[in-house]
Amino acid sequence: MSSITMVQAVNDALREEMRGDDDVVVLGEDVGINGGVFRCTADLIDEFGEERVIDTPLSESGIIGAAVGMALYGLKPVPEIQFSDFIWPAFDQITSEMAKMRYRSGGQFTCPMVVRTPYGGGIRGGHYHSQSPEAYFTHTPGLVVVIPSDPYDAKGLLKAAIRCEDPVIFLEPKRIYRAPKMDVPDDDDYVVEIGKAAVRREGTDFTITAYGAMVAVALEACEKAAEQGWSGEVVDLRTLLPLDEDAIIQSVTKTGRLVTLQEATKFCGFSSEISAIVAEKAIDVLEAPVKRVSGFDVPFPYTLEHVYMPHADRVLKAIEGVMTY
Amino acid sequence: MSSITMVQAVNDALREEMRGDDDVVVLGEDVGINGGVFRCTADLIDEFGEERVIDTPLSESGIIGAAVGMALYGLKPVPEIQFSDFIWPAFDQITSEMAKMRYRSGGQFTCPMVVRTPYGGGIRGGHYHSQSPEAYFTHTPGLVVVIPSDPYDAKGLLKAAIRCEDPVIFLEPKRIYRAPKMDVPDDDDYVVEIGKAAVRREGTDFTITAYGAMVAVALEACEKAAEQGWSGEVVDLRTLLPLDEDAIIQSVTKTGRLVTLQEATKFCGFSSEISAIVAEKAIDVLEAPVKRVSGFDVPFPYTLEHVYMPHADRVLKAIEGVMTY
Amino acid sequence: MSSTDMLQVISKNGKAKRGAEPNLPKKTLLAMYEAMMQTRLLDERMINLQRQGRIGFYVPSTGEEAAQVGSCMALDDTDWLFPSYRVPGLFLMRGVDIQHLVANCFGNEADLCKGRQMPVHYAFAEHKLVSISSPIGTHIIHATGLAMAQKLKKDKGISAVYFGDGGTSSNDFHSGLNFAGVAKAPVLFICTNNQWAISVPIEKQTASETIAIKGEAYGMPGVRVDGNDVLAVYDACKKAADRARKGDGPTLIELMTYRRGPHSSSDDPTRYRGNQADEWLDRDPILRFRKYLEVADMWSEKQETELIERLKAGINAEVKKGEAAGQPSLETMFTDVYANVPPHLREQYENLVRDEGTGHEPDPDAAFPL
Amino acid sequence: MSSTDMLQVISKNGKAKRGAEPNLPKKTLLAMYEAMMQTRLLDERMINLQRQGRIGFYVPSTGEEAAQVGSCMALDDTDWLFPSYRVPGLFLMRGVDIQHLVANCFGNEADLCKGRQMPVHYAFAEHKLVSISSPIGTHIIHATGLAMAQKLKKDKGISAVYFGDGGTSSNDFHSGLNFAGVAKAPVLFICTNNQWAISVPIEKQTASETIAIKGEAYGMPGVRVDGNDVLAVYDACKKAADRARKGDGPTLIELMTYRRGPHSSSDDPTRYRGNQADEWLDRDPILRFRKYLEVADMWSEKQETELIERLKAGINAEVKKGEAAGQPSLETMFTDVYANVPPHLREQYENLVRDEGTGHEPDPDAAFPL
Ligand SMILES: Cc1ncc(C[n+]2csc(CCOP(=O)(O)OP(=O)(O)O)c2C)c(N)n1
Ligand SMILES: Cc1ncc(C[n+]2csc(CCOP(=O)(O)OP(=O)(O)O)c2C)c(N)n1
Ligand SMILES: [Mg+2]
Ligand SMILES: [Mg+2]
Repeated sequence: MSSITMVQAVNDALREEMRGDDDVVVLGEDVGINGGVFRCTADLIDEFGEERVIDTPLSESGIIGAAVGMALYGLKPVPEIQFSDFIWPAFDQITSEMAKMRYRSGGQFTCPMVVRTPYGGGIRGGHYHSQSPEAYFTHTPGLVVVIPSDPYDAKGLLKAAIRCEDPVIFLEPKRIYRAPKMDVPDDDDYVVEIGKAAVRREGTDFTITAYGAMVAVALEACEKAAEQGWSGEVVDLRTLLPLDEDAIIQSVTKTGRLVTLQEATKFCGFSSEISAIVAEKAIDVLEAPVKRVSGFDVPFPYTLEHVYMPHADRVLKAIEGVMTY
Repeated sequence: MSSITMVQAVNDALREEMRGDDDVVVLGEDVGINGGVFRCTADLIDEFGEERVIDTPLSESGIIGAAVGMALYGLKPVPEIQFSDFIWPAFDQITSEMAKMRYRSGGQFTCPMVVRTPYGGGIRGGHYHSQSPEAYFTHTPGLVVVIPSDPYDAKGLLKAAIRCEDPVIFLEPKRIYRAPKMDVPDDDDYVVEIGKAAVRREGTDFTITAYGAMVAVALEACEKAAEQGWSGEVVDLRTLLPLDEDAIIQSVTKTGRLVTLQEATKFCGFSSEISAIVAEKAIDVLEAPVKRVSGFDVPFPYTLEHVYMPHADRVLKAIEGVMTY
Repeated sequence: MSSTDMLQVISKNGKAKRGAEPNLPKKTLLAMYEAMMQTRLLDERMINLQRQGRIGFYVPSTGEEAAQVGSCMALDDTDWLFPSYRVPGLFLMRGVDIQHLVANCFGNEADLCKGRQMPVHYAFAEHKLVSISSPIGTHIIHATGLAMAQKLKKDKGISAVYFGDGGTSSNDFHSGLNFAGVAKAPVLFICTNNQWAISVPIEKQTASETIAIKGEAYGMPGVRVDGNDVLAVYDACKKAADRARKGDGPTLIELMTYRRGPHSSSDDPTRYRGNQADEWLDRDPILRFRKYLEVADMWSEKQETELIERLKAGINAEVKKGEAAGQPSLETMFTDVYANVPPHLREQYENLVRDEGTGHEPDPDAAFPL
Repeated sequence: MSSTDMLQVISKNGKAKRGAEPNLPKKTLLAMYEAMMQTRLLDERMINLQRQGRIGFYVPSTGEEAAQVGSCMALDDTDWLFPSYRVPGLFLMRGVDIQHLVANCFGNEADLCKGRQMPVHYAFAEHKLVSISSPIGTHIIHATGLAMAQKLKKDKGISAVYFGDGGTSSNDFHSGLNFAGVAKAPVLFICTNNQWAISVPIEKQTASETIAIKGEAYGMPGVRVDGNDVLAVYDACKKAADRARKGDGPTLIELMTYRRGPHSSSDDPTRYRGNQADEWLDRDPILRFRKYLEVADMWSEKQETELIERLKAGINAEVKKGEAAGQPSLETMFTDVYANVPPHLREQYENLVRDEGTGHEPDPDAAFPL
């Protein structure tokens, strides 16, 4: 165990998996000697060389497309997209190729790989260094979509993702890259299972679903709600696709009230799917409307970032809404 | 009035708008002398010449990107993407550039344009000639997303889209391109307002939301349901973004039961947003769970297309589900 | 040889140009001829089936047989190929049984791709023939990535990727060649320049003097070859393959030919190019090669007749079998999305089977327009 | 002149090469010098502000002033420019008031972009300086599209787009040049080859011999210019602009220079290139041009001192004003998404104001890492 940041957790996971498996390679812009603009791949090049830690030309479709080719061969590539806002040139490769290779070839060809990319706001990055793109990926069959909310999970989930047989989109909430720190196992075999949500706080009156940097916001809002005597349960989804539906339904069945929380813009966001599942499968347990707290339906702003991003007080308003309904 | 197919309606709309406004130009793959692989741009080149009906190189990001540049200048480009399945190379241009130009420049620059593209299944096109991509666009602030369900609307909505000040994604349900025919006004000023849903069938027991080729399926299902004495209302959404929420809530308030219908894969699909809106704003009127009928969460199959695509019997099962709850 | 000259071996009269002839044994030459003929006959039969409504779609490669066979012969069986939809000859050359191609076109239960893709979107892992997809150009960068992996693993194999003139405009032509140039990856970029991308002629596709010259933009040699001359194609590809295998990096190869037929069974080329294709009839690659073999006394009218009969009989037998097979099971719709079927897909499958039945029958009028 | 030679006008000692000198009046030359100096000083001041935490982010262009000023001087005010984030000189040359640039960097209520984008993402419609976005390369094809529109409308203007060596790997470099070549669009593709894309050196960006040579892949001329020589830059761009205006189509222009500073205020170049940048100190474009002006008796030490003082004073005054301004109103978050605010955005705005207040204050520790 050592107390580390999420950046360090990612770095450790990569190093351990690269040590354990010669087929694991890292590629992307500035991942080599620069160690990634967030330092997630720091020093890997020293240990594994330029052949396994590859600085690529500036082309995201090239990065993902080359990784697909490597994965077809049998390598296990872990491409980094510098900011998830820049992943769109690669969207064709992701949705048309990576996600469908196994299916369309009748299982003859596969391309398991892990696309790592920092996402989300909170660093004053404006439009193009802040967006939360998860819903674009979760609508794409064939992808696994994973989002850790702390260093412990970041390491365990990334290691599991690298060992996964399916292509994984691994979204790293950059706002919590450098703080807080947390004790994380050093054990080579330590992984966190993909596909399982985690209850981060148990409660009886309402449920909040969250993921990534929003888990901490949900917990903070629950503290505030507790002052008013309301007991909140926080479900950290961790894997968005395939989703741990049971965990959500179980919690909502217990509490009868649901607030969903995401940073992304609201309309057709991931949280809408949660509403839809609950409205389809557990509507009878609901004692109040399902409230969504999210970013607004506008491009991510620079100066007003602090207004745009959901914070505990906004979540608390929604909790009040479902509790006093 | 003349009785025409949707292809002809699109063609007429383009011709009329090009006649009325010299700034309207059409560009894309095979749109020139070939008249588009579905014939939507047939003969336009004869009337407007190669300068306004432009056969481009095979690059979707080039098509949309060039159109953005033209729109910045003041032209009104109407790019065609041959199949919506091939729009992904342009997704960066659409989501990072076209959708955000007005916002990021403080309203100084705009790029109103209409991206026309056939979508959906029903022509035995397999994976890459059948998908329904609407949810990827409706999650993107700055875009207007329009889907007609018949020749009448196709013409009126396309003309409105070309006159719209915002960038429009205009998805044409190719399954109903060539049938049925319908009387459509010849009047130059005929437009259908963007942002308004239409009730295609009035009913009192349940509501179905649908759009595109699924409207006909919804109507067929209602006929079958009527045999069992259930009266269905069909809301054709027509514009998905901005959505006519009022029309949905009004109908559900009346009927108390909701089935949503879409061709696209289910998870995080557009229908999920409808569930979410209803679960947030009208939960008290619901007398049954919200049932979603949709494509399955798999890549679009070739041979089993007829199983994959929602059909009236599958919708009827869902109607039974909400009616007998 | 600059990238604007054009490499030729067999001259019009069937004689080889002095010194240009590659050193190939008779057996190999005849095998190449057979593969070209088989490609032609398979295409004809499948188009025929499509016209009769027995398969849904087809893409003929008529006139482009030398490009397919000459290039593939220059490669080893352990090399990885990334085919386009217009190179059935590669599959035949690599020994894929015709029954598999036929099954794919019928999309039936015997199809190794489980009827999931449209006809001609083949995949044969056993033969290192990577799954074809419809989006143009995406596989070019896959070939580069795979070649980077080969290099990393000190594999002696190389990669080759096939695409058309239209494909050179795609994003991943750019990334594919650029990455390969930088990485010195062992990959051949084989562009079949048949001068059309559906209705768009090459002049509207690019203003560059040739396709081959585009190699310079990526620091790699480009060669331009008469794509209807199977020996020239073989020769150019063999040299490029040797170069790649030696560690000297990628090559862009432009095979000049002409798309004689429609783009696909859905296309009507008279709409946009009149009878232009007729000019290419007497430059037919099979005719040309036959003349060469005859001049060299390796081929006769009798052999020709026998070959055609044998090949046709083989194709017909497989078509019969293919047509008899059933459609893939419902289950196949839900498998292979992931390595294991996740809960939500299991649920969807179970609902489908339990509540919903298989639904209506296939619409006989549904037809793919492209 | 081939695309691998490099065009130069001012030699090391400040003299012009015989016959190479463009015919520019003294007034223009001095205006160019002033713009270069102003660019340098503005960059220095803004980096300084960033280091003090007074603005969030900045991208310096130190060492690249000749590339900006020389090219812009070759264009007409009615031409459209598509800038990158590293060309503040274009804005100064076009007469944008510094207050606007400063307001943008503070993201305040006076910013014409309403504080919505990060610093240096300027947009000035009045001056035909198109909105800058962060994604690399996307604007290259915009310039082509705009030039196609200019041509269609028989506008006498042309377009010019600025991007870096890294930008040549982007998808829309490929589409932008390809479309322009085919359409013979009046557009200049101006690549500032500063030899780095953050930490990636040019050898890892492309294996092509030069950037200029990439023009051939698109059927357009490529020229390679000493980008630290403002007169050479001017000359090459003027010729290309004349060519475009005459209807002869696009040109790719490679301006060879060096990114002397960090990629941005978030970058630490010592991590990946040690002191390499120091070698470029004495090739400074301002020094070089100053020497030229001095040799030609157009410039003195005294004028230099006065100029710097005047420019600094101007910049400082604007910074003071900029810092004093407030932040954009809440409403600005919801306007300009569409031409009119649609119902769901109105609702979100009203909820925000009514129920939720403005929320917590900006996090003082939040800092953009790139
Ligand atoms: C990304 C993408 N855009 C458009 C299409 C539609 N389409 C299919 S084939 C084709 C033309 C391809 O031409 P070329 O690359 O020259 O190959 P050829 O058909 O001539 O062999 C087009 C436009 C597609 N499949 N993928
Ligand atoms: C599509 C995309 N990918 C990655 C980035 C991150 N990024 C910002 S600048 C940059 C390097 C650009 O280098 P170059 O084009 O040479 O311009 P320079 O910064 O040297 O002026 C990178 C990788 C981005 N902005 N956009
Ligand atoms: Mg072609
Ligand atoms: Mg650079």
